[in-house]
Amino acid sequence: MNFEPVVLFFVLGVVAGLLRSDLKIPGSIYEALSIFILLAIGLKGGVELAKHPVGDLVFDGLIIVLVGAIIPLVAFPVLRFIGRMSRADSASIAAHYGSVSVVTFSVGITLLGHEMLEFEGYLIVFLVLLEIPALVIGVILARHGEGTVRWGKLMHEVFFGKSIYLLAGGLVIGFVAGAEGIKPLDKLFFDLFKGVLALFLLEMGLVASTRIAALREYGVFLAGFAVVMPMFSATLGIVTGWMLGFSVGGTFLLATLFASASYIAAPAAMRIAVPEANPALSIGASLGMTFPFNIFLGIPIYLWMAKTIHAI
Amino acid sequence: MNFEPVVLFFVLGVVAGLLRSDLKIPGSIYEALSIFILLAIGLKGGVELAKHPVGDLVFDGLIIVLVGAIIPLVAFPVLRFIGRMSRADSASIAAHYGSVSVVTFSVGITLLGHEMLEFEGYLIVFLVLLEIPALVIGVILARHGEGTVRWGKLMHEVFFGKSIYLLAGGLVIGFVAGAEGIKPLDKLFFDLFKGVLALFLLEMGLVASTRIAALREYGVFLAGFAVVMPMFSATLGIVTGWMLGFSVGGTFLLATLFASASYIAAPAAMRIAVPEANPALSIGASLGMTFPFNIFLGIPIYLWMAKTIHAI
Amino acid sequence: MNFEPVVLFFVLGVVAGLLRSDLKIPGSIYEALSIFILLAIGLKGGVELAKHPVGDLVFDGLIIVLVGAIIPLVAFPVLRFIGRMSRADSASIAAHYGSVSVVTFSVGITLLGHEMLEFEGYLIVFLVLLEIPALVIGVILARHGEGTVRWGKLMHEVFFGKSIYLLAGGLVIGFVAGAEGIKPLDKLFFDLFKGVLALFLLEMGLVASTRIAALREYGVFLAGFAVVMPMFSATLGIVTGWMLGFSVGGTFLLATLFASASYIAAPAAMRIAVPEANPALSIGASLGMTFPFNIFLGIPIYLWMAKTIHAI
Amino acid sequence: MSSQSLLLLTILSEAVLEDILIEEIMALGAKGYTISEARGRGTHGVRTGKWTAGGNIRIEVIGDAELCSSIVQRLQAKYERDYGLLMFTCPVELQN
Amino acid sequence: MSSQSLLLLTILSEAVLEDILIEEIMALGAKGYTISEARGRGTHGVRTGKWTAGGNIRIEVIGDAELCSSIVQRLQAKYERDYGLLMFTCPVELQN
Amino acid sequence: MSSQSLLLLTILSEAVLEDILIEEIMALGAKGYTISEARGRGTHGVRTGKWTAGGNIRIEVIGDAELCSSIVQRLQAKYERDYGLLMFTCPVELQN
Ligand SMILES: Nc1ncnc2c1ncn2[C@@H]1O[C@H](COP(=O)(O)O)[C@@H](O)[C@H]1O
Ligand SMILES: Nc1ncnc2c1ncn2[C@@H]1O[C@H](COP(=O)(O)O)[C@@H](O)[C@H]1O
Ligand SMILES: Nc1ncnc2c1ncn2[C@@H]1O[C@H](COP(=O)(O)O)[C@@H](O)[C@H]1O
Ligand code: NA
Ligand code: NA
Ligand code: NA
Repeated sequence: MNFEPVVLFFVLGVVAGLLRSDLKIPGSIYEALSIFILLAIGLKGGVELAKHPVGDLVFDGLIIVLVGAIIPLVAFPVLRFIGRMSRADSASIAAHYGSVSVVTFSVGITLLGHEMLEFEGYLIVFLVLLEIPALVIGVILARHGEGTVRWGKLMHEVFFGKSIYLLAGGLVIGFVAGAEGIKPLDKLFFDLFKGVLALFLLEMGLVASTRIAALREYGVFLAGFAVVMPMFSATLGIVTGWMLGFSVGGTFLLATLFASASYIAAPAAMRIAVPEANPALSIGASLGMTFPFNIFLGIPIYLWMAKTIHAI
Repeated sequence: MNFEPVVLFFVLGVVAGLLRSDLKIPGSIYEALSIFILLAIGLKGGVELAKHPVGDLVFDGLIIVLVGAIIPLVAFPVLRFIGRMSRADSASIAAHYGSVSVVTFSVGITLLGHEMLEFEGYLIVFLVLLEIPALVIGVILARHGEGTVRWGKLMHEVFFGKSIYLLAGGLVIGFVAGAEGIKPLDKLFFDLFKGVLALFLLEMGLVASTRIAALREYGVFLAGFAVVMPMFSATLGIVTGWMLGFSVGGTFLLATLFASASYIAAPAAMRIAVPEANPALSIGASLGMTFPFNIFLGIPIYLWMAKTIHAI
Repeated sequence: MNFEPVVLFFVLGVVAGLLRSDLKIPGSIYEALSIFILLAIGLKGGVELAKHPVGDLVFDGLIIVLVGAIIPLVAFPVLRFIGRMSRADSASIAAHYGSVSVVTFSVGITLLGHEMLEFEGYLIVFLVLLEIPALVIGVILARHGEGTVRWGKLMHEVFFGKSIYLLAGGLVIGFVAGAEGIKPLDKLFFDLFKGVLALFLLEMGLVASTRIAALREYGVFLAGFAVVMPMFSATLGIVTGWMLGFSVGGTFLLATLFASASYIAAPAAMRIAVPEANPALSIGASLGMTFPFNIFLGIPIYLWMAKTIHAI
Repeated sequence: MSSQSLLLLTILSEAVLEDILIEEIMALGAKGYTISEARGRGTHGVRTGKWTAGGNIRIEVIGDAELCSSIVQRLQAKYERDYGLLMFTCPVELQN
Repeated sequence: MSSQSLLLLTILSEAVLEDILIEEIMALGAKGYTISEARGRGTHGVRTGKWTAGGNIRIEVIGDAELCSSIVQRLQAKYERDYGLLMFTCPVELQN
Repeated sequence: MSSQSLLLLTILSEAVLEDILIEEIMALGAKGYTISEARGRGTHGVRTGKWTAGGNIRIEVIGDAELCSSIVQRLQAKYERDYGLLMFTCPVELQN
């Protein structure tokens, strides 16, 4: 159990939701918190990126994106044939699990802070890079030839959807400005990060509480999937990170990245590209089940895995 | 006169309202500011609480809650028989004065900061504990047998209404995480507290300016009550704190707590539980009169009282 | 080219707008950011003001306001007779260029921070003082005898419009409380200033991107005016500041102040006072053209001018 | 386009009543509802929405005359005396 | 349920006019009004509400035909030329 | 006051569709539209607007019967199956 205090705010939100408290985070505040988190993470990544010769990352990047692409390709048949779910739903859920969660990732970074562990900062870049193949594969699986895909609209949704755009934008600004240039912004974007993350988790809890119910309707299979899938993805990440010679922290973060499921970028993109998929299923699984699993149990487990494999 | 700069923001708001400036704090921002203040105060209290063996507080707590319950029981007959107000209005106003104001309390804490005075941090717990008897007594006085009370709805409103819920939630998180665990959140919740309080007071001023007028309609009696009542309650607090052997700061804060009148939790709860009461009266008195009185004159007076009694 | 990182956020916003990203800053957040910036700047100015015997400033102030009044008086005939624009549009645009932009000014201050240059802090007072003559002259030019001016409404709009009111209010509070009294608020209003400015510039970019198009319709004249006018005004500022014996920083800031064009106070006031003027023209020029010109090219040029004249 | 004649019942009331009114409306058999924020002025004075519980909400329900009138009667009986409340109906053609 | 036939006058205009229009409407004898935020597009172009004074407001007034037409005439005369303004009426049954 | 009889078409749908629906509506020849935020419940369940893409929008278009019915048909055909969508019309008198 991870006693990182920020996750207690998630509990606070869930409880408020379940007890039908009138607590609400206004929509515009939620928007502002996500803009803040996305920009802050992006800036952080950009600053880190500026420290490395980008060339060196191309190879690692390619490997990570290719391995990441395995996730939706494994998830789809499981959902379709074992779970007996519709093609559209299977594809949409696969896309959610192929892409990543900025907040889960942030909780992971927070834990590393506590553990005083270093990590390869440029890993943040994969918050952006892993979205694209996941969503594209998801759509292809859903369409599978038949039906027309509005690729233009989809690609626009993916690249210029606010979450990816802000992450990428932050990366570029952080990269161009560098640690020195960003310093005047540290007090807002870095010093306040954990506090804002706590508030965001409070809102996530409020929303998750409404999703857990939705999930219940869809039985144990999906619930099981929402726990087993991240464990599988995390293992992929552990092995990949270890083979690429990442530090313990980096290996752990890559696992967390793979294990996390999207509930911001993917839902919006899938709602447009695969409208016949039921969003309650994908969001219910990723937000109602996988997200809490990851921040409470998954993350400590992944850290243990990373430490163990490096102890070999 | 208390030249604590934060209160100048209240003045700024009142003046803007009276001069009909188009200055507005958007509703969602107001919500966000209150969420912040409630959580921050709660966290602070929880951290303090963690430092004491809770057992020791039970006795003090009982006394304080019992004495606190005197306030609405005194206020009601005064309003009903001297003020000749309707049973419902008397009861509702009594409940407002029995419960407490987080912002008034915060201004008190800010002043102690200036004066370099310590205080028993766990007093923050009473921000939560004092609400309950006050509101319950208010409803009983209003109903007095006749009429049905939706106790379930009321209790839910009291305990899971956002203000109490966030205070209590903050308390628990602060208690569980402890000073160390909360440290990463300090930069948001504690360092920015006074600044956020200033912005909140600006909004309070804007709202108060619209309430002062409302109050005027209801003549001098209510205005007088809104000044005399807090003085009486404060005296209760001074004596209680002194007898319980609190520090000067603690005695002062208890007085401030008793003297403050609610304008967030109580109005919402009373609107549901005692709908026939006119909210313009209770909010007009507590926000339009008592709140400014407390932050400008009351608080310095209460501090003087606390110092004097301890000088005996 | 000014590589002050905050301006990169403006670019991020413009690009998002042009690429039709779904990135939006909620209206209430925009409001909150402007309230923050206006109050922070006002407080800063007030604190500075408190350091000087106000008497000394009266003469400088008079000169600066008089010279500042030249700007709209020059802009009007240029727009009316060279640009062949309607009397109303010419007057409204003249008023926009006569008054000032808090954000442009803030970017200027940020640059001085980088360059480790001091400046006469009380210059912030002119953010308030320069608005009034500009707007009044604008209305007189528009009406020119004929037509009735709702002076009352206009003056109210000018003095109690939120931007001026918050600036002035911040000035007074900062002045009354002084550096010491404001210290508890520093962590919010001063430490976070640059970060908030960055977020504000992001929003400005989003808005500007929609204005650039609007501007295009009105041909090269207005675009040219929007670049030449600030250069002219800046020169006025450089000379004035130099003659008044300001420091390099102060001279630069006065030039920036003169060169900047309003897009918050003036648009609102003109929409009421000169409704027949097309707001797309004035906002298109000031926000779509002059603002980006100033923060990217203007400000570095004005700094160079200030350094040069002081090198004489 | 096969359209169906129904009534649109618009309810303007205090934000604090939101949950309670929704409960009543669904209990009376409405198939759905739409809520949006509002502010305004009426016999109960200005409701600027500035104050937490000080704003209004607009609840809209589309249904047949019977449903609407049962809602109107229920709300009138239970809330009109003590709360700001305004209700009006207007005939609409449901298009889907 | 005793209902009363009236008109619902909906006014869509620029947010910057809010106070001024409210003044006019109350001066013409309206018993109340409801305001909500809106954005949109019309002959005066897109009004995204992104810009401070760039949004629209929807003002709704329930009253008799006479009141509505006097409001319409006043606003048309004074504001139609220079401001984004759209007004339409629809018959409603006031239910309380 | 010269008023003109038209239809007010109200469309309630998912916020995520905003840009797409606006495109369709303008393409079908609408002169303008008004958008406001909403939340609610219907056959697709509760839409609290809590979640980013989880809110509703209300799109209102004033136009003649022909325009409205063409919009209704287009949206029904393309979006009714997969998205929360409710459309209804009501006769209004355009006042300016
Ligand atoms: N004549 C009216 N026209 C439009 N809206 C009204 C009118 N009267 C009242 N309202 C709305 O209904 C709410 C409650 O009305 P009341 O109960 O009269 O205070 C007000 O806050 C307004 O939003
Ligand atoms: N045909 C229409 N349907 C719905 N709303 C409209 C229509 N035309 C204009 N509007 C609204 O009225 C506002 C002002 O219209 P206009 O004066 O034509 O710019 C616009 O911003 C829209 O919100
Ligand atoms: N009977 C109704 N009355 C009012 N609004 C409704 C009704 N049914 C549905 N809605 C609105 O239309 C949206 C979509 O409806 P649906 O497609 O049935 O989920 C809902 O979220 C509500 O905002
Ligand atoms: Na993943
Ligand atoms: Na009290
Ligand atoms: Na200027």
